[in-house]
Amino acid sequence: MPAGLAIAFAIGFCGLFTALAVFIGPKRTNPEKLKPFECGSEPIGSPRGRYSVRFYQVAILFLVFDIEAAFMYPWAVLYNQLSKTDPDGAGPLPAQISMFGFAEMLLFVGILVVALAYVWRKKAIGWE
Amino acid sequence: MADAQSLRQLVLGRKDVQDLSDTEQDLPPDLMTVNMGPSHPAMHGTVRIVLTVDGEKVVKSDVQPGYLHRCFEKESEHATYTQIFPYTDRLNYVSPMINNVGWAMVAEKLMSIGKDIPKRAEYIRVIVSEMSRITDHLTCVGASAMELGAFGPFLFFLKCREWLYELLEIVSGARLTHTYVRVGGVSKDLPAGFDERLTHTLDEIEKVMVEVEGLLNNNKIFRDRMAGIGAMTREEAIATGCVGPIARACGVDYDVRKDYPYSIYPEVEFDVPVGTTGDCLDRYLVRLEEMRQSIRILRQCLKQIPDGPVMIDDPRCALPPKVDTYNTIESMIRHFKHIVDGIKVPAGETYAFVEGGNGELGFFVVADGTGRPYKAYCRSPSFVHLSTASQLIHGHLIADIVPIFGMINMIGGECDK
Amino acid sequence: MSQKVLDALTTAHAAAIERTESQHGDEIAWVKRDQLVAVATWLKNDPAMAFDAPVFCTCIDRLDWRPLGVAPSQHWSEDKPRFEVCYQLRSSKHRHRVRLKIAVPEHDARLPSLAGLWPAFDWQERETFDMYGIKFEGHPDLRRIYLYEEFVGYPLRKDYPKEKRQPLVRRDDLTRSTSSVGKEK
Amino acid sequence: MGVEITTTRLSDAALWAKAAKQSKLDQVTNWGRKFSLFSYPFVTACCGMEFMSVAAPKYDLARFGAEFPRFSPRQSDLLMVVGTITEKQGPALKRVYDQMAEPKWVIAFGVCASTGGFYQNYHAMPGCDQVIPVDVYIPGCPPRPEQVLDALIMLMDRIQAGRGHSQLAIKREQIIASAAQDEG
Repeated sequence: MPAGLAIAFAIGFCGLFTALAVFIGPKRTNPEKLKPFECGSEPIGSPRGRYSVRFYQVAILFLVFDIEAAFMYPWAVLYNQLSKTDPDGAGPLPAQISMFGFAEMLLFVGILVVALAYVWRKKAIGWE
Repeated sequence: MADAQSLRQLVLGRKDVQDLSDTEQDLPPDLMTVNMGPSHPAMHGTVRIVLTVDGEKVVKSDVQPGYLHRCFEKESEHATYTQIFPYTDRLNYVSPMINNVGWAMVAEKLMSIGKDIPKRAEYIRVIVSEMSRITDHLTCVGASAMELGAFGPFLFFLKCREWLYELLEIVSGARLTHTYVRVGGVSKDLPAGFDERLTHTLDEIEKVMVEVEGLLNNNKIFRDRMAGIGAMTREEAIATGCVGPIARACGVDYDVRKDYPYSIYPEVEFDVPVGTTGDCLDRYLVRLEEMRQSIRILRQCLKQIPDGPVMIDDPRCALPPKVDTYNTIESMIRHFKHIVDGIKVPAGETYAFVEGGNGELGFFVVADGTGRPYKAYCRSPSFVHLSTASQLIHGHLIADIVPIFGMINMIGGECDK
Repeated sequence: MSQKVLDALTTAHAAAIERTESQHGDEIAWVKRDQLVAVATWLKNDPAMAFDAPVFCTCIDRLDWRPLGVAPSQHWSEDKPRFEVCYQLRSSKHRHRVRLKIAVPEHDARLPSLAGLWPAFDWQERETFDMYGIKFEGHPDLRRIYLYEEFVGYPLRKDYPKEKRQPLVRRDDLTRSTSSVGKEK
Repeated sequence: MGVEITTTRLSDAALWAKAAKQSKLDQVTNWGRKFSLFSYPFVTACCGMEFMSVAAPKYDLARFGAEFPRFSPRQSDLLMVVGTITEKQGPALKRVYDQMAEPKWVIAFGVCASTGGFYQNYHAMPGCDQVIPVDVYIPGCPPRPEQVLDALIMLMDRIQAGRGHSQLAIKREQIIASAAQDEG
C-alpha cells in the first residue's frame, strides 16, 4: 500500500466525516448551550486567569511518552520480518533470528528512559 | 529618548532592564474557583463543592449539600407511624433495612414494649440488617474502587449485591425499598429454604471478597491513591461527631451494637475492627473487615434462630389475624382504626439509635398520643461526615477528592434527609 | 445510670438549670438561655462529665401541641415559649448521655451557638436555622444549608403548609392547559 | 393537596409529526442513532442503586448499545434523570439538558423523576417534566431493571419513528424555515 495512497485515504476519511457533521448535523445553539459545562452549576470565575505552569509541563511530558508508545505499534507489527536475517526470505538457508529489531527498539526506549530519569529527578511529573 | 524607551517597551512588551530584580520573581498564579457541582459522578449527584484551587491543590472548599432534601421530617408529620417506614427506606437507600429497624425501635421505645418483642422477630431483624449492611459496604467499596479506575471489583461486588438483593426480595418483596419491619416485629416470616440459600450466598460472597482483596489490597495504584489521603485524628473524629467506619478507622472504638447493645446483639459474638491512621485506606480495610464480621453474625443467627411468632400480639400495635378481621366486627374495626388512624403512641419524646451502614443512625421522635408523630428528626451519620469533608479535602489535590468522597460514603437521601 | 449526670449538673449549676426530667431512659436538662455556653463548656471540660461527642441539635415547634391523655395545663398556650432547641451530647469515655433543652420564645428566636465547642454543631445549627429560623449568635457562617437562598420562610414550622412550593425554574414552553388543583396557597 | 397537573401540549407536536413524513435519510440516521445511545446518568437518589444494577453484569445495559455512560452533556444524547429532582436541583438539570447536543432524548427513571412519587412537598419537584420535556417515563420506586430495559426499547421505537421531543422540534423548525423561504 504506497504511503501516499494511505495518507490520501486518511485525509479523505477524516475530511468526509467532518464535512458530513458540518453540513448534515443539526445546528441549534442557544446562549445556555454555549456556556462552559460546570457540572450543572452556573460557571464561576473565568478561565482566563493565570494558572501554574505545571499543567503545561505535565501535558508536554505526556505527549512525549504517548508518541513513544505510538511509535511502538508499527515496530510491533513488523517485528517478525525485522528479526529475520534476510527479511524477504529469498535465500536457501532458513532465516536465523537476528536481534536487529529488538536492539533498535531498545535503543529508542533507552534514550527516553534517560529522559524519564531526568524528569523524575527534577520532580516535573509530580505535583509537589 | 523617553518615548523611544517607551516605544521599545510598547513593542517588545518587556519591562525595562532596571525593573528586573536579579531573579525574576515568579508571580503567584491566581487562585481559580471551580465548581465540582451537583451533577458529578464522584459527588453521588447531590453535593456541590465550590473549590478554590491553586493549580491542582485545594486551597478552600465550600461544600453545599441539600440537593436531595426531600423533607423527611415534614412528610413524617403528615403520615402515621406505619406509613413512615417507606420514607425511612429511602433515607440510607444503600442499607434500607437498618433504617426500618431504627424507626421501629424508636416507636417501640416510646410505647415501652421493647422488651416483649418475640425473639424470632428480633433475630429476623438482625439477619436482614446485617444483610443490608453487607450490601452497603459492597456498594461503597465497589463504587469507590470504580471511581479510582478499578472496574473489575465494582462488577464483582455488584454481582454479590445482586445475590443479596434477590434474597432480600424473597424476604420482603422488594429489591431495595423493603418496608419490611413493623412496630412490634416484622411483617412476614422468613420464607422456607431461606437459610440454605443465605449460607450458600455467604460462602460465594466470601470467595469474591478474597478475589477483590487480592486485586486491591496490595495494588500500587490503589494504595497510592488511598493511603495517607483524607486522614483524620481520633480527637477530630469525636469532636465532629463522626461515627461508624470513619470513626473506627481513626481508632475510636465506638459501635452502637457493642456500646449500647440493642436487640439480640449481646447473644452473637463479633468483633469491631478499629483502624489506626484514619485515612481512606483504613476506612476501606475497616469496611471489608466489617463485612466479614457481618457474615459471621449471619451464620450464628441462622443457627440460633428460634421458632415462634414474628409479631408481638399486643393489640395496640399489631394487626389482628386475618381470619378474625373477616369474621368478627371488633377485629374489623380494630384493623380499620389501626390502618387509618395509626398506632396510638403515648405522648413523650425519646432518641433511639442503631448501628447503621455509616454509623449511629438515630431517630428523635416527639409523640403526642395520636397516630402521627409530632416531630421525627433523623440523626443521619452522612450529614455529620459531610461536614468534615471540607476539612479533609483541604491541602489535597483535586483528584484526591474522589477517594475521600468515596470512602465517606455520603448517601444523598440520608445526608439531606 | 445517667441520673448521676443530672445530679452533678444540678449541684454544679443550680442557677442555670430550670428543671431536669428523665423520659424513656434519656436524661433531659432544661437550661436557661443566657447560661447555656457556661453549662456546655463545663460539661465538655469537666473530667467526670467529659461530654466530648456531640450527637445532634434540633428544635421542636410547640405551636399546636395538644397531646392526648395529658392534662390541658401541659398543652401549649400563647404565654409559653414556642420553640425548644435540643442538644444531645454523649460521653465516649463514661458512655453516658444527656440532652440539653432550651426554651426559645418566638419573637426573639436567638440562641448562643455551641459550634465553637463541638464542630459537629456547625452544620446542625445551620440546619436548625434553615428549618426553624432560630438565629445562632456567634456561629461562623449562619446561612441556609438545605434550601436555596431565594427560599422565603422556614418550612419545618408548623404553620408552613407542606406543599407550598417556591419554584426556582419551570419550563417556558410548558403551557398549563389544565387548571392546577389547589395552586400554592 | 396542591397537585400541579401539567400536560405538555402534544397536540401541536402530533400536527407537526403528521405534516413531516420520514424521508429515507431520516429513517437511516434514526436507525443509526437508536442503537448507539450515549446516556448521561443524572443520578441523584435511590434509583441510582437500581441504575447500577441495570448497568451491572446481570441485567446488562450493554446488550442494547446504551451502556457507556458519558459524564458530559456534550458527548451524550440520552439524559437519564435517575431519582428525585428537587427545586434546588432544577436549575442544574435544566442547564445540563440545554447543554446537550440535539437530537436528545430524556428518560424519567423512577416515579420520583416522573411525578415526584410520594414526596409531595415544598422541595421535591412533582416530576422532572416541570423543567425538561421527557420522552419515556418509567414507573416504579425503584423500577425493576427489566422495566428499565423495556423503557429503553420503547425509546428506541420512538427514535426510529422520529417522534422524540427534540426530533419533532428540529423537524418543526425545518418546516417553518422552508415555509418562510417559500413566501420570501
